[in-house]
Amino acid sequence: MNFEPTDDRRMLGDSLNRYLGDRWGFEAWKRVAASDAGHDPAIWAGLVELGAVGALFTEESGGFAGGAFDIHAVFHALGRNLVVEPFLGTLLAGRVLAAEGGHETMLASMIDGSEIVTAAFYEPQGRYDIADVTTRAVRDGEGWVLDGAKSVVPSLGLAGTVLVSARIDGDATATDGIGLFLVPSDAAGVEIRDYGLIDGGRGGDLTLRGVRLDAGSRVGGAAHAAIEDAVAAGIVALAAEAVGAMGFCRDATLDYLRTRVQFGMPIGKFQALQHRMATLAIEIEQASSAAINAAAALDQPRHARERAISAAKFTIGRVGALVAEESIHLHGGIGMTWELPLPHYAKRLIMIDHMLGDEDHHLGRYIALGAAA
Amino acid sequence: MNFEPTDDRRMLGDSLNRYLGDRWGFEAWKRVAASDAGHDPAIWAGLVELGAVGALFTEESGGFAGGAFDIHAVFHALGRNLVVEPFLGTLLAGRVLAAEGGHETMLASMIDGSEIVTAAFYEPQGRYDIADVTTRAVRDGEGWVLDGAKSVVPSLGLAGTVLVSARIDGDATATDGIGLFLVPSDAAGVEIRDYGLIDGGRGGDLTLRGVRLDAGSRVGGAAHAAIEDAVAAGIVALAAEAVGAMGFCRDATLDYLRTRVQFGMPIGKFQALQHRMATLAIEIEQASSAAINAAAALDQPRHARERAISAAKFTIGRVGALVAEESIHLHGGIGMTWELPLPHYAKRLIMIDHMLGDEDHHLGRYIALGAAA
Amino acid sequence: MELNFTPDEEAFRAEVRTFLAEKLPRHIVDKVNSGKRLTKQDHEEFHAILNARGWLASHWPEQYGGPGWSVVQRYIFDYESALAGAPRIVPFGVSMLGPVLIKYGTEAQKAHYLPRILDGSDWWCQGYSEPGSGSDLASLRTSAVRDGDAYVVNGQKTWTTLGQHADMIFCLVRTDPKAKKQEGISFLLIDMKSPGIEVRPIITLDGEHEVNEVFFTDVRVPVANLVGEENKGWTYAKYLLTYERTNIAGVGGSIAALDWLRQIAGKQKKSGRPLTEDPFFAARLARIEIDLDNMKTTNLRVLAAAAHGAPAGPESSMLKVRGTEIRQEISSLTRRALGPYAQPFVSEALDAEHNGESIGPDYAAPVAAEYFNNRKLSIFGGSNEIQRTIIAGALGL
Amino acid sequence: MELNFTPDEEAFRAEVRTFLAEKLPRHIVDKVNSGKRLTKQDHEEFHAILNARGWLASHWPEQYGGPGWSVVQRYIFDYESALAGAPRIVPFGVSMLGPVLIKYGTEAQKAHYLPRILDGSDWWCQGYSEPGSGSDLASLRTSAVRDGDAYVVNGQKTWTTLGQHADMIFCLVRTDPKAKKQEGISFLLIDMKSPGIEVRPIITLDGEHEVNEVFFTDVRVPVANLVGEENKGWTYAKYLLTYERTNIAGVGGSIAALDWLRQIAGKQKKSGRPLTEDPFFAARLARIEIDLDNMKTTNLRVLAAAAHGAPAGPESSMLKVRGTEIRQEISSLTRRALGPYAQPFVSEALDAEHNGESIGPDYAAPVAAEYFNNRKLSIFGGSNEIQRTIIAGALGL
Repeated sequence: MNFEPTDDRRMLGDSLNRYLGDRWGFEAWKRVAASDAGHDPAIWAGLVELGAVGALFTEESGGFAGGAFDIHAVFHALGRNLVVEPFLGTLLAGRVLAAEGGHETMLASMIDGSEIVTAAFYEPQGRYDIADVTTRAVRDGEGWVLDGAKSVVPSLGLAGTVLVSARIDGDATATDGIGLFLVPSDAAGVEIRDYGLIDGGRGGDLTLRGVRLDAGSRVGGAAHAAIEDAVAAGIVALAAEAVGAMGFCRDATLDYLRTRVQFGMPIGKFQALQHRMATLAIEIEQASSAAINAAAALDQPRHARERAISAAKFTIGRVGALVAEESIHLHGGIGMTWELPLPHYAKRLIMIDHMLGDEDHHLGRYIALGAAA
Repeated sequence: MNFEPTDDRRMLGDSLNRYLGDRWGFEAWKRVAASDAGHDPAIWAGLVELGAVGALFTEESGGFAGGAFDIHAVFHALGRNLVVEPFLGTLLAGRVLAAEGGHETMLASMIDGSEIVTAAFYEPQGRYDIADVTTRAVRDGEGWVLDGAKSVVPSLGLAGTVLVSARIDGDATATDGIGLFLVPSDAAGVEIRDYGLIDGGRGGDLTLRGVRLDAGSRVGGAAHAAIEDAVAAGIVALAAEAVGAMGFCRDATLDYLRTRVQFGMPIGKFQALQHRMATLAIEIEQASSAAINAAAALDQPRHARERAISAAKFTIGRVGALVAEESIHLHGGIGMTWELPLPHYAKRLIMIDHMLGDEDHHLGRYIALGAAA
Repeated sequence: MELNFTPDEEAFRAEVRTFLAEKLPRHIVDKVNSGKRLTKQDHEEFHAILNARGWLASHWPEQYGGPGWSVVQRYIFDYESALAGAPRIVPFGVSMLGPVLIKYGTEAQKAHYLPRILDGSDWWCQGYSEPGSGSDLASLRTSAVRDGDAYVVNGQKTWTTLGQHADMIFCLVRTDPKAKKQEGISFLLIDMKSPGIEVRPIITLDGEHEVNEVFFTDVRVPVANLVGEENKGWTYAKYLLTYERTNIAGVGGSIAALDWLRQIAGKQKKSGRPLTEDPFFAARLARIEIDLDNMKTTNLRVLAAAAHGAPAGPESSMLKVRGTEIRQEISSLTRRALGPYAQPFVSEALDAEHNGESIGPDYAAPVAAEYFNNRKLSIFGGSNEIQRTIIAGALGL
Repeated sequence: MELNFTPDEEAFRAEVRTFLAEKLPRHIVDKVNSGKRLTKQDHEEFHAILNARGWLASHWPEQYGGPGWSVVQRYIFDYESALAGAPRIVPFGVSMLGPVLIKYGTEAQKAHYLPRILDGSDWWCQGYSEPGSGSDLASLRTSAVRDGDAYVVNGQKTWTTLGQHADMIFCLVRTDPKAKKQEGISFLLIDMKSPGIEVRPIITLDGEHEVNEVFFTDVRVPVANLVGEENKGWTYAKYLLTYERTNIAGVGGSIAALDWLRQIAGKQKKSGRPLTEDPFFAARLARIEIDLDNMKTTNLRVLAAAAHGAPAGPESSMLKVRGTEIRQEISSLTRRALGPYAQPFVSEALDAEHNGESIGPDYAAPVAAEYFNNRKLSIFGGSNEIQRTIIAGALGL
């Protein structure tokens, strides 16, 4: 039993944190968050150079690590530093491509940073359900024609290619009958609506109208399991990112409590605030454990994996909201201002709950998985 | 708009509180709670004398008040003074008898205290569902034969007669097909298992094996609505009782916080405890409002009434647990001891949640009623 | 016990409803109900409509232009206004300064300022908080030094809500730096056009400009603009903070917000069914609905006691704490209800003139921003910790 | 990162399981698993079994009879014992006094008392708390005055758990009434059969007799029974309170309690279906199960850091707070699960010899009483407020 990261992972995390500490920061965040691209090519290139993308994938897929705790290490650093680059979409799409095989060229371009690929698994009517797919893929000779809409796709505007789930067969919410397709963002019939997100990142809505794809665009076969696996990895990532952000919020709030003076003493001397802060610290440790449990379960058989994944996302959602709300509140008015990094971390924590299934979604899923055991 | 009780109700409440202050108290509670009867005939007689039973019923039923806020006033005093006498069963049974009419003699005996009647609406498999009735009533010439079991009937051992719900027709959980019957506790085939309750009161399990009743034993016709109405009145009563008990817990805890010295000052000067106590005070006001809302709704049409009733019982359950747990905790070790009244009030508050439907039961019911609106 | 309003009160309620239905401009209601930004003109238009009816200053004595309402009538008016989608009345002149001037102002101050509050000539803002004095208001440091017939003011105020629109600011300033902290404070009325005043926007976490910093550099303020006595300003400040709390629980606003939430949750789908049918979401919704119903009665109980002359206790603090908690929870559930579509944020979409197609459902645009903005509710107006301390004090702790 | 135990640790776990399966008496397991009362003999029997195997004093150095286990092995042993339905080892001699004597006792004290703890000759109890000193332990007032070769002790101790069975008590007493409050305290070992000692039961809210008051009237205690130096007792007391915290979170016990809850909830019916299928109850159960799973990992992280030599931080306070909260919540859910049958209470039904038919389901009898009894968890052992203050201190507040 050893909860210390391996030397490789520690070095990776350290180098990312050092690089981001030097080249990224709150001023950069404000600049990038306000920009139309919502992305800083130089930072992206720098992180790619340091292996932040390569670490997400195994050697046989063209990366150099790819374990759950590698993903954890990368996203923890991203969370701690409030990075808004297109890592999540890269992980979701790349994970599927790596698992299905045969996409070495695209993966290599993703890992060397020259190509951005994202994943569109969710639809407007489907909320957080990956099986609720009404986008249709219909055979067209050797190829396919896709029609439908995908909602809030991460980093959509940056992506040259989008991995899209579409229904080939079956009822609207059946787990069977879903296929995955690589859709070039400049294909005829593809409409991309790119927009800013309230946490400073970018997302987009994707509309597909009679988009013709060749036979090679289909990735793998029955896709539900592959999507579920990618989402599991995505949740390992978001959980680690959230824990990184929570650590920032805790430290920033402690700093404020130690230095802000009211009624003649630092407000951190007031017992009511001390006890709330103690509760927050306990909850953050619990969230950290949940993120570790999820990472440890990623290579387990499906049932154990998905239980731990849903438990972690539920925990991150619950604790994330608490940390966000308490850190703002304990800062008082200053915690409400754009000029402080803290509230932007808080927004990110809240928005992580709106990605890949929220607290209630995963609590229900955890229960359903338990009943099915 | 006027939240002051009427003069009559204030006088009733005052006289009950004064009487109980003089003749009842913690030493009496300990004596009665430890006794096999779980009942003090002298106190019961005294309360009857003061009109505590008569106030629960209208003049036409032989009482002198009978409004929801009369029930509220009586039970608030009972709660404040931790009275364990057979009021709830009396209210539940008497309310049905009064509504159905034709039971003036029995009601008169109940109101003058000479006869104790209780109500058996719940069954072991049925949890808190009044429609889950598997006790059978089968026609036998002009009369009936009853077979079945009833769970945790309040004050069963004291009652000469029990108002029992039994299924005449329909599926096990249908609202239709339920009848009500007056069962003498000494009838052949009636088995009564009388036991103490953890809060100091008494209850019992009732088993009916081929109990033959004459035609006159049936009360009214289709019984579900009558039972629901009686339970609604019972919840108005329990909510008021709970608010009375909460008031005691608040005052006792405040006294303790003001006088217990640790680290050189009264522990009520510690801000963390101050803020928890403030939260408790707010919640008690909310619970008090919920109890008032329930009373105000008792004469409303069914849908509005039942929504307010379930909202109140949910609130009382939620706040009751908080008040019980926090008052014990804020007292520290001494709050765990038999020799202090406080923990017995706390036990009563918790047990009120186990009567006539708990927090979850009523939250679900409130939602279902909303959806049906 | 009588929970219903009297026939007279019901008649009044009907009158208010009719008035709102007839006079409240549709374009303002639409903005309020869809979470769009209100302009200065919107506020001024609404104030003028109320003033024309004599209903703007609902708690002023009749001799100064108040309508002579009871606390219950004031509650009914606030409640019905919120339900009808009226904006909240900008409180600084009408609700805050007005009562202070009426009680402590000179005849000249009353004669000059009160009519100008009513007719909108002066938009007032509040100069209480400073960067170093939040919850500990009395530690303020902005100084006013007497120089002939003027005070010379130097210092900085912050969290000045809508100060960017203001003509006048009422300020707490330190006139005696040697006195104990509550005792050297005075209450000054300052023209925002005075030389030496600079207003700088504070952008909040949602990107909005609602609050400001106000800097004072050698600002000369006529001595005639002192309210009451020099060094007694703390008394007036406390009076202001506790005077008008009829609507502190914001029940009407929360009911309107809950209605909106219920509509949204009814339209959102989970597994093909309305989100309101999901047991977890339904439970969240029911819990807050029940808590709000309880608070509505708690609020009425406090009002009824006040109407019967009961002395003020810690009740307004209780209503403030629970009222803001409820409102924050409603905001939080509205955000949750949106699912993935809580993420997109296009600031321009909050302008009424914006014609762009909505991203996701048409009700989505303001929801997340409003959730974040409402985090202020537990901080401002006396933080909920300050309120809990007040409650504990009233409980004898 | 390696969350699994090493092969050696897994082998050890198997050894513990085999031992428990073979040696833990069925009649004791049945009592533990059904919430029945344990007698003094039950405790003594279990201690003797552990001692025979050399596993009783799991954290003592080998030279004094400890097994030489790592912190991880100790955790595994505690965890597996709880899952197997073993009683908790009565901690006063083995876990509390033992380490103090080993570190601070004289050779004579060690030679005399340590073997007697192991073989059960002495049942120890703890004399720390007094009626006036709960969380503020150092304010204790029981006095010990030197008189020749003895101390004369006068005063009162309280919350003395299982003191009714005890042969010996270790006490904190005040030997220098003039010193600052932590500085005049000494640590004495007192024979419970000494003249002048009176033990009075304290009955708890559930009607149980588990704790006691102990009165001292001119009790003569040989000077040889002083541990360490006079007036240095606070140092030893603190050592005792922080020494053995491997199992402070009680993960194994909570897992066993949760299993029991899950079984009960699976048997209870709501609308004809198992209660586990009710969405609200299922949500309560899932929330606590997830929180416990998280805490299990938090606990292991703390242990792993300790095993790697990390200095002790506020972690044991965190584990105490959350561990007791979780255990209390499990008790609360078990009570809720019973529905109406949480109400009946027949004290005799908790005796193993009781032959009466159960009231309601056969698992119902101890549930509500245990829920109420477990309210103590957040009070005793350093209240959760004391722990939060410690955590805040460690966070630099």
